[in-house]
Amino acid sequence: MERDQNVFVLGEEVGAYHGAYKITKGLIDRFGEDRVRDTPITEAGFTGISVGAAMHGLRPVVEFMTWNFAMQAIDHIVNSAAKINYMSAGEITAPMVFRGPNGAAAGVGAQHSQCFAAWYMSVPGLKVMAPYSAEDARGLLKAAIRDPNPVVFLENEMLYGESFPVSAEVLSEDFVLPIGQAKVERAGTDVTLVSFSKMVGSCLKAAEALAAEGISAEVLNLRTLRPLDRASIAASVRKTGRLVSVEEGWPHCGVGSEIVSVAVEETFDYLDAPPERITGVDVPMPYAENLERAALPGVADIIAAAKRQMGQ
Amino acid sequence: MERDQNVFVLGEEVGAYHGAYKITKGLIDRFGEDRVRDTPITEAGFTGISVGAAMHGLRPVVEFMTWNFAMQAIDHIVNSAAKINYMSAGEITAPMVFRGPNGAAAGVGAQHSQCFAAWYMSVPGLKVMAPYSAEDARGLLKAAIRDPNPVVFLENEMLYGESFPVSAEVLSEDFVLPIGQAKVERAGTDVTLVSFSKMVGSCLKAAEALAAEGISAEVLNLRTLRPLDRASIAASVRKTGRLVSVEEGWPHCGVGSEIVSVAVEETFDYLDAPPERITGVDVPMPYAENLERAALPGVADIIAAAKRQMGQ
Amino acid sequence: FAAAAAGDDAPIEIELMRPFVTHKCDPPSQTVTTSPSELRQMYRDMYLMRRLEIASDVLYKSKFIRGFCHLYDGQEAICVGMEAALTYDDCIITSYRDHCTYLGRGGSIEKVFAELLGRETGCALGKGGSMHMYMKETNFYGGNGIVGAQQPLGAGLAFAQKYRGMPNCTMTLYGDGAANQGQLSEAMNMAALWDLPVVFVCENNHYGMGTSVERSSKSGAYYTRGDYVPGMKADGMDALAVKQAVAYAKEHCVSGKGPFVLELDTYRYHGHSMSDPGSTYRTRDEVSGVRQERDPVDRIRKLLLEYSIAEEKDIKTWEKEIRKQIDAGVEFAKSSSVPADEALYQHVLVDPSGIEARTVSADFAPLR
Amino acid sequence: FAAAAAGDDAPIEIELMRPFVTHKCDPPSQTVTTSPSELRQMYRDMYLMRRLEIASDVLYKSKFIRGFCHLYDGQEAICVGMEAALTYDDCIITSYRDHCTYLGRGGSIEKVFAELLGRETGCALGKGGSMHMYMKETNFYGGNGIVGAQQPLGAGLAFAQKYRGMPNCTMTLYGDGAANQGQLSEAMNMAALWDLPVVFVCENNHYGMGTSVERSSKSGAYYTRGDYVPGMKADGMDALAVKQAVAYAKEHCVSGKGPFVLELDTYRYHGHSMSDPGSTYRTRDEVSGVRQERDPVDRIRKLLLEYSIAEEKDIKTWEKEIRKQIDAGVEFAKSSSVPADEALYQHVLVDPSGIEARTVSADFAPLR
Ligand SMILES: Cc1ncc(C[n+]2csc(CCOP(=O)(O)OP(=O)(O)O)c2C)c(N)n1
Ligand SMILES: Cc1ncc(C[n+]2csc(CCOP(=O)(O)OP(=O)(O)O)c2C)c(N)n1
Ligand SMILES: [Mg+2]
Ligand SMILES: [Mg+2]
Repeated sequence: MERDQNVFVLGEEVGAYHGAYKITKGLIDRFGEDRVRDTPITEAGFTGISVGAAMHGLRPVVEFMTWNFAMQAIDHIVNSAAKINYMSAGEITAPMVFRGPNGAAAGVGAQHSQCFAAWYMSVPGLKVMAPYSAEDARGLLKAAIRDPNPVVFLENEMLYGESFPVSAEVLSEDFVLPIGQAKVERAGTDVTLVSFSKMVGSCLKAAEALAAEGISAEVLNLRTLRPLDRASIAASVRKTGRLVSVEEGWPHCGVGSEIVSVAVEETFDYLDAPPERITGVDVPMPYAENLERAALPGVADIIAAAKRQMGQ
Repeated sequence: MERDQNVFVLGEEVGAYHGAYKITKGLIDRFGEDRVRDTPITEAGFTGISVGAAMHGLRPVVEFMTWNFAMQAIDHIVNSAAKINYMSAGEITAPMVFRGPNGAAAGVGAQHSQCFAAWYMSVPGLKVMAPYSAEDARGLLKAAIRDPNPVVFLENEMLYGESFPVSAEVLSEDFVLPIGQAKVERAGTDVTLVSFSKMVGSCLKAAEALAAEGISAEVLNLRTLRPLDRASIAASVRKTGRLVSVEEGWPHCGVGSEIVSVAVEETFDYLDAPPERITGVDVPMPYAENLERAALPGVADIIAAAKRQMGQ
Repeated sequence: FAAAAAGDDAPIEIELMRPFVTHKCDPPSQTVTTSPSELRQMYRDMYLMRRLEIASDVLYKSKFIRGFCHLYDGQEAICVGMEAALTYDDCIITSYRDHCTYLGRGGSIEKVFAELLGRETGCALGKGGSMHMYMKETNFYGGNGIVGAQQPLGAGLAFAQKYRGMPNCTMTLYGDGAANQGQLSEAMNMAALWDLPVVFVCENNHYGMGTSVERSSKSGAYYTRGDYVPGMKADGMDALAVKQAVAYAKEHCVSGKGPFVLELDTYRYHGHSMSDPGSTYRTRDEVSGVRQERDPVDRIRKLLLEYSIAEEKDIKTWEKEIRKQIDAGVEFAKSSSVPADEALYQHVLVDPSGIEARTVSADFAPLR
Repeated sequence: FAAAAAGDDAPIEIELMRPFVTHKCDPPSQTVTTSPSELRQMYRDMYLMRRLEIASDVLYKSKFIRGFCHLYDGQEAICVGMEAALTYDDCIITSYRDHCTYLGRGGSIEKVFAELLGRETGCALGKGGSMHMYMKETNFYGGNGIVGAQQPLGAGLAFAQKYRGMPNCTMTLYGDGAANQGQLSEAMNMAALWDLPVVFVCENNHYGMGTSVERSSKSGAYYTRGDYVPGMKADGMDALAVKQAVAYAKEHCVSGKGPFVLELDTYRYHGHSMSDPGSTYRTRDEVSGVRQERDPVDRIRKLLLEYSIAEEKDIKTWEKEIRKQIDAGVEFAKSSSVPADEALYQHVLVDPSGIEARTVSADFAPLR
């Protein structure tokens, strides 16, 4: 925002309230009301307004209090923002970021727990990112804001509370991550665990536990879901011969089905076992804690899948 | 509608205009304005109203002029209709049908050509159907209207103009198709072609051509996308050892990626070649006829994929 | 105040303190007819609601309740006044701030607490949580976590009532923040075109989360926001005013005149939800001022005393009773079991026989 | 009519035939100042637009144009009158009925026809089609196939103008059908809260597809539908009335008073789109009545003659010229090439270097 006067932040409670999850804390004091704009609870309207502002050349960063509420505005994300460059043959563009927490939080029930990664990942004209660590969040968000395309930026409420070690490089002003490149969070040789956002953490834990049992798991953090880094997935699976994709979202036509399909397309002859997908259970999210836990993949599920891959 | 007083039709131009594509022709004369209700162009509003009516026990059949416009209403389809039974633990239900043409039509450009099959197929609480033939349309729509769940019914504008031979059985008053069962439209032994809606026709044409070259393709018409008939897919692939899925929608996290994943999960050891997916090209839909044609899978693409499967 | 209290349960006429303000219609009378038994019941109901929310606050802070939890204390007069003018054939649908609305529709405190604690004895068997309470039998349709969604849903309930020829209406409750949602104007237009018997009830508690009316709405005169739809503003801190207003609105709808907009001026004591202390965007004085001058429970209490319907000590007795009920409800919830594992696969579909759901892996579990 | 025509290009004062009707504001003067050159230009522009749409009709029927094609004949006074009051620093955004709006913003007929025919010389290189014409240079943002979408988009353009401190405004055009879209009221509220310089221009042509205003809108007084936003209704069949109204609305916005609602009463001669004969939901008499009494091209023609600005034969000469241009435009389009195959992969992303798109199979093609 310091760098580009055209960047402004807009959404519900982003200003005076400093963000429902305090992500925009302090911004309004630094940049003023014109650049940190509170909106009424009218997602379709403010998303449309933001896309219009982007068409004129501003760079809006639109916050959805959660991505669930963006369903009211999805028409503008897809039909107004993602397609405009194509259908105008480059005449009009929409450089902007849509961001907010995505997927399951704790105890918020069916309407507040949906993962939208697969839907947005399917739409040409968008870029889609999902940070896991603080490094990701910083490096990818900066890249997103600077990108000339509409970017869907899927955060995770549960990660807001977590802290990550960060290097001096990451904290430096110039730090920014490349879009479209996955990161090997942990190298391994026996099985590839592919995931994004919060589930990367679960994969790392699973890898840790697997290592104790002599199984060397490689953990790939996708970081960008669109364009998808097929090469990194393929490279890892070629090495390990085994794949487990892990996500919190629903199974059908999910990110995992794409990952599995990619593996089949790119590395069929290298596969030592049928690639597996670990996903959220195919039900709406229940409230009760025990059911909620059962509805989401846990570290144990990942470990079990990895072992199945190893024929154990 | 004769059968159940609670069934009514609602949407834009469904009444006095007899439907934008004349699907509801004559209905208003037969059932009157109260049961064939024209709405203003307010998808979010009339979808919400319909879900409310269904919660009270009516059985609305909501027409979207095309499914593209349902993006303005998707929040109600997912958050109000699909999840209500679950989050109320069965206290409130929404027995209803959402229908209209889905996917690419001819020459209507980027905002009017999107296929939503994969998105809706991912949502628990919904059933999702996509008829191909007249038999499908009649048998599945009746099943959909009688089903106590919210049903997403994806038609195809290009098929409205086609005619299909129908048997007397299909025309009989009692004819209705089971939900969740795929149909083998053509039996074969070498390669399985799985698809839905309009692409079933292309697969049948491809199978015809392949037969001339000595390749026996089995054509599976999914009919229902959710719940997905995994058993039929698996049975066919076990027999042929080869799979090509065909759809018009975008590739990432598409119906095809699900089909491929299912095949990997169910029939890995039977696969003689990596299952393939043929999809719409990963771009918004262009207007120019030559580009539009290039953006969608053609019979030739299916034939080529089947031959690749056969190692040719 | 007019008219003195008679013995037994003879009707009492009470003059309302604040005038109704109307839009495209005449106001109802400022004099409300009530009775000692109604006032007693109103007091007990409101006190119960107040204690329910206070107990929820405690349960949340002691981590028995998770996630979102939106409390209704301060707004009780709306539920209670509304029910006094309706029957259970009339429908109600509201937002996530639904504990007390559920009680008003005949729900039990046990089921509320059990739901909040995610127990199988909850009103949604622990699967809905705070925002999702329903009761089909008494036409209570929730409980909705999506701001604005219940407005057209409510119009749809009214659509069904009219379709069936019922002499009833639907109350669809939404906040001052939700009042700006476009689907409200869409629903309003259709409701007016089709003469649907729906009352759009705007519970104006002056804040949508941390955003005050002035900052969210160019026009805070919500009762006029239906434009061509008649509307009225009433004191939402006075159960009798609410009763009068709702009776008037229902009569309007049921007589075939189409929808009505009813703005109820109220106040939320707690923060927006449990994660909001509710103190950064408003002053302590503002909150305590409302508590002192307009508290809805207090108002009925004063009437009870003034009309000698009850004495201090009667009221104390009731309150004690109610607090016991509350404690028992909490105990009930705490001692209830969490849902069985199979509940995960229940209620995904109506009539799910033969259908399976994918688990976290390629294993499948039968739906129930 | 007042004032006689002077020689050369001296200003002329013309008294408008229909009064402005206002909502929460005073009307502008009924007397419009114009000039012979302006009237001449208006006539030529409108005649060109009329012929363009007639030629499109022919091209559609002979299957040169595919898919949806929505014609603007009957409504030309709006484009022409609007442009007379704006500069290209003001923004315009409209619906799918956009051929003439594009022309008004300086677009060429060649590029329109080429776009309609899906040729690489089209204004969107053949990729957009009838509903998607744009011109960034003159701040024309399309062309939108989704009813209602351009209303908040237009407010967003105005947001940017204000953010940048420009002394300009945005006209966001939508139909009587689109006027019921909830996103309009959402956008209206934010525009009013933030004083955005946006004019919500409702082109009331009395039908949304086959649905008349009475059947789609409880209130057909669209100029009042902004409630707290001032509005005005003007004769959309009179380019001079439109000019006056738009100038007034622009002044309102640019002076910092926030948004404005402008309803323009107009009529569409053709069916909704080419697949609609346009005759089942309205009478032939209705259409021919408007053509005879209110035709916008005719009206300026009469002024030209009345004020002796042009004679019949001058007008005939212009018309012949314009028809030739149209023919040449059609020829140009027909003789243009269809887009190259690679165009399929162009414009998916801005700055696509190194990114590939999946083709129908697992082959990948570089984005361009
Ligand atoms: C579509 C949508 N957007 C945002 C939210 C987050 N949210 C929940 S409640 C709320 C404030 C609503 O305020 P109001 O309508 O005044 O009701 P109140 O909470 O005061 O009862 C917000 C922004 C949501 N649940 N749904
Ligand atoms: C959201 C949405 N719903 C439906 C349609 C289909 N549709 C296209 S134009 C139209 C009628 C619009 O009428 P109006 O706003 O009066 O504009 P006009 O065509 O008269 O210029 C409809 C229903 C659409 N394009 N988008
Ligand atoms: Mg509020
Ligand atoms: Mg119209």
